[in-house]
Amino acid sequence: MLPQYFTRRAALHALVFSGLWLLLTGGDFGTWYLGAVAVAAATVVSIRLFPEGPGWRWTVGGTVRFAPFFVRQSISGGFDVALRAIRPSMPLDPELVEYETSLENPTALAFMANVVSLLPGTLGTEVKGRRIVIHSLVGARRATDGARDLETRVADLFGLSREGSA
Amino acid sequence: MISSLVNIASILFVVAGAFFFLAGTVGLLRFPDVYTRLHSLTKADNTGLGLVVVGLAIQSGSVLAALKMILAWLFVLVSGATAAHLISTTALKGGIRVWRKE
Amino acid sequence: MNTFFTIVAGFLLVNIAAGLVRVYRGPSPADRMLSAQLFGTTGVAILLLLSQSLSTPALVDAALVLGLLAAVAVVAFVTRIPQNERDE
Amino acid sequence: MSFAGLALDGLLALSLPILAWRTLAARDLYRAAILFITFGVILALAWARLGAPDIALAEAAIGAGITGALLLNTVGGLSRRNGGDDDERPDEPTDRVGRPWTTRLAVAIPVTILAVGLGWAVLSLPAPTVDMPSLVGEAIAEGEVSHPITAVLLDYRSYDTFLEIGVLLLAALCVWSLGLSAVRGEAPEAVAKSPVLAGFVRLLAPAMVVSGVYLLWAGTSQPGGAFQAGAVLGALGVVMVLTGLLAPSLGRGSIIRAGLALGFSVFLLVGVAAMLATGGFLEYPAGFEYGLILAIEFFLTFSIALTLTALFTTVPPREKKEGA
Repeated sequence: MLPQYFTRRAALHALVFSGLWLLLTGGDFGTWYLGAVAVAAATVVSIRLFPEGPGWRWTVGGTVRFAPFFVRQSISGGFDVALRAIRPSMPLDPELVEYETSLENPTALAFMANVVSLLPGTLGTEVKGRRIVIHSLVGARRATDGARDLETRVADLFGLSREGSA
Repeated sequence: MISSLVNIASILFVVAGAFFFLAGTVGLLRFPDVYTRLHSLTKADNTGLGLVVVGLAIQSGSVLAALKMILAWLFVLVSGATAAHLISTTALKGGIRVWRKE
Repeated sequence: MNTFFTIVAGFLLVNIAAGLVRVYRGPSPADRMLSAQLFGTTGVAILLLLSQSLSTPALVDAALVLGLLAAVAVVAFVTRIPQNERDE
Repeated sequence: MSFAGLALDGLLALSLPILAWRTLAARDLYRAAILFITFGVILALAWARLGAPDIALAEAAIGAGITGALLLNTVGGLSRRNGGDDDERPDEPTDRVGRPWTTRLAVAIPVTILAVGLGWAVLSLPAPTVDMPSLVGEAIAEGEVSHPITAVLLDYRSYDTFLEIGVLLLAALCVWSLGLSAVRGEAPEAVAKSPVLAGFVRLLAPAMVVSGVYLLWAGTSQPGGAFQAGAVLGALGVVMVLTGLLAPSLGRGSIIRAGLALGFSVFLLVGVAAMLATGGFLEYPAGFEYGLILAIEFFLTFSIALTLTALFTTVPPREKKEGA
């Protein structure tokens, strides 16, 4: 079972890296001989560095649902911090909030910690186990609510069922 | 007609992007501690770069060239968020206190 | 149009110059590191603008490389520069 | 040239010497390293404005990326050696640099002579006696590749890259001979164990590999080439050493040594073989130029990346695999 899974994963990675190669070369198919070397090397590197299975699937539906949310939130995040910087009163009332996620997968956790930094008013700092320390400019309540919302969407994106997501 | 419309849209996007860069710099200079400054690093500048990329992408006239610029933005997005996380974790461990309102 | 892109590139360069005040003032090493990271992001934007205004597509590659390597210095910073453990 | 362009160039021309001066005069080495990274970014912009995108590309990869990591690494190593006493630790992570006037003078005299010499050279630049464009035209007619940049780069760049890889190799040998201790990442546990750092490397590593090979290919028809590609892949090696994914000794000693010498050796062998065939060093037989040069650049990229990583870790590889 395992070898089959391994090759499927490798094939998937190779497909993504081939896309990257074509994008970089401007869609030049005449470069296949070097492209093959690049894709093979990148696939070996990505599988060798992290031999353990991912434990998640990238879901198409989740991506379609996540992308508009991400764009909307990062623009409003930019606006929020820009206004805080430019307004003469400079409204800042920072506090540190610890948020415990139910995401166990390290990739999903890392993704979430990074995206938290792009949401309005929150910055993902230390990750302790499954707890993310959030530096919040919008108070503890809104930071926690935002993180909970994001957590659901990340679980959806990675095809994970959250344990105890009641 | 269409090209001048594209030009106007392009100018609007790039100017909006430049505004976010300005706000990011103002935040870098005005904000009171390293954590608040990281907020302006991750959000204002990435939004700014995204808008500049959109403004240039609609000018480029080639889908692949536009995608390549979006790829550059994605690289910056990932490295910016990662850098903010790493720097703030190190700062916390190094004992830099969080600034609070008096 | 190209003049407009050049003007914006110049404006972003002024932003970098102003940000240097933060490098000068600090106060912590982390402040200086994050300023350098910010200049990298701004540099990517300027290179993209210049690639359009000078019609040099290869500068997009330069922007790509700058974005790709921007965090390498940060990784070196967090793993190699000892942080002072201050008393709480 | 438009007024906006002139203003931008003026700003660049103004900020570069000021930044260079502040970098040299910085109060401590850490600040100097940060200013140097900024200097690299601005220098890349200046090359872009001067119409030299290939140098802008190299500067983005080397100046802002890998040299910054190299300098921060050195600063970290120095402050570890000096700041052993916890009470004596300064507020900044690095030692202050004392600069006695003798040192200043010893640096100032040759620098002034160099500056005057360069200024004189620029002012007394004669009209070009070698007609470069027609030479290039001839080379294109002779060579297989038609694009002018391709022809120039591939035919004339060979010597340049040949010397560069030689210099890098020598630098690595010099660093090894200093007997420094091995560089490894010493991040606080919260950083080293962070899933964000691991996820970043997971995402970054394959992207760097593909981009590196892309730059190598790009070098055949547009800015790019072995050196830029090697710098990107070398940066990947540096990140992997710092995050503990790669041991500082890099692997089995004999294999690493062979890998370091590979680029130089292949270059030399092909050059000599070409000399036997055509009578001139690095004069490739007609019809084989593109393939031969691409093959050479491929091995050069590998060796440059490996040499940069080896320079960074500072220890010679051991004969036996570490921990085996």
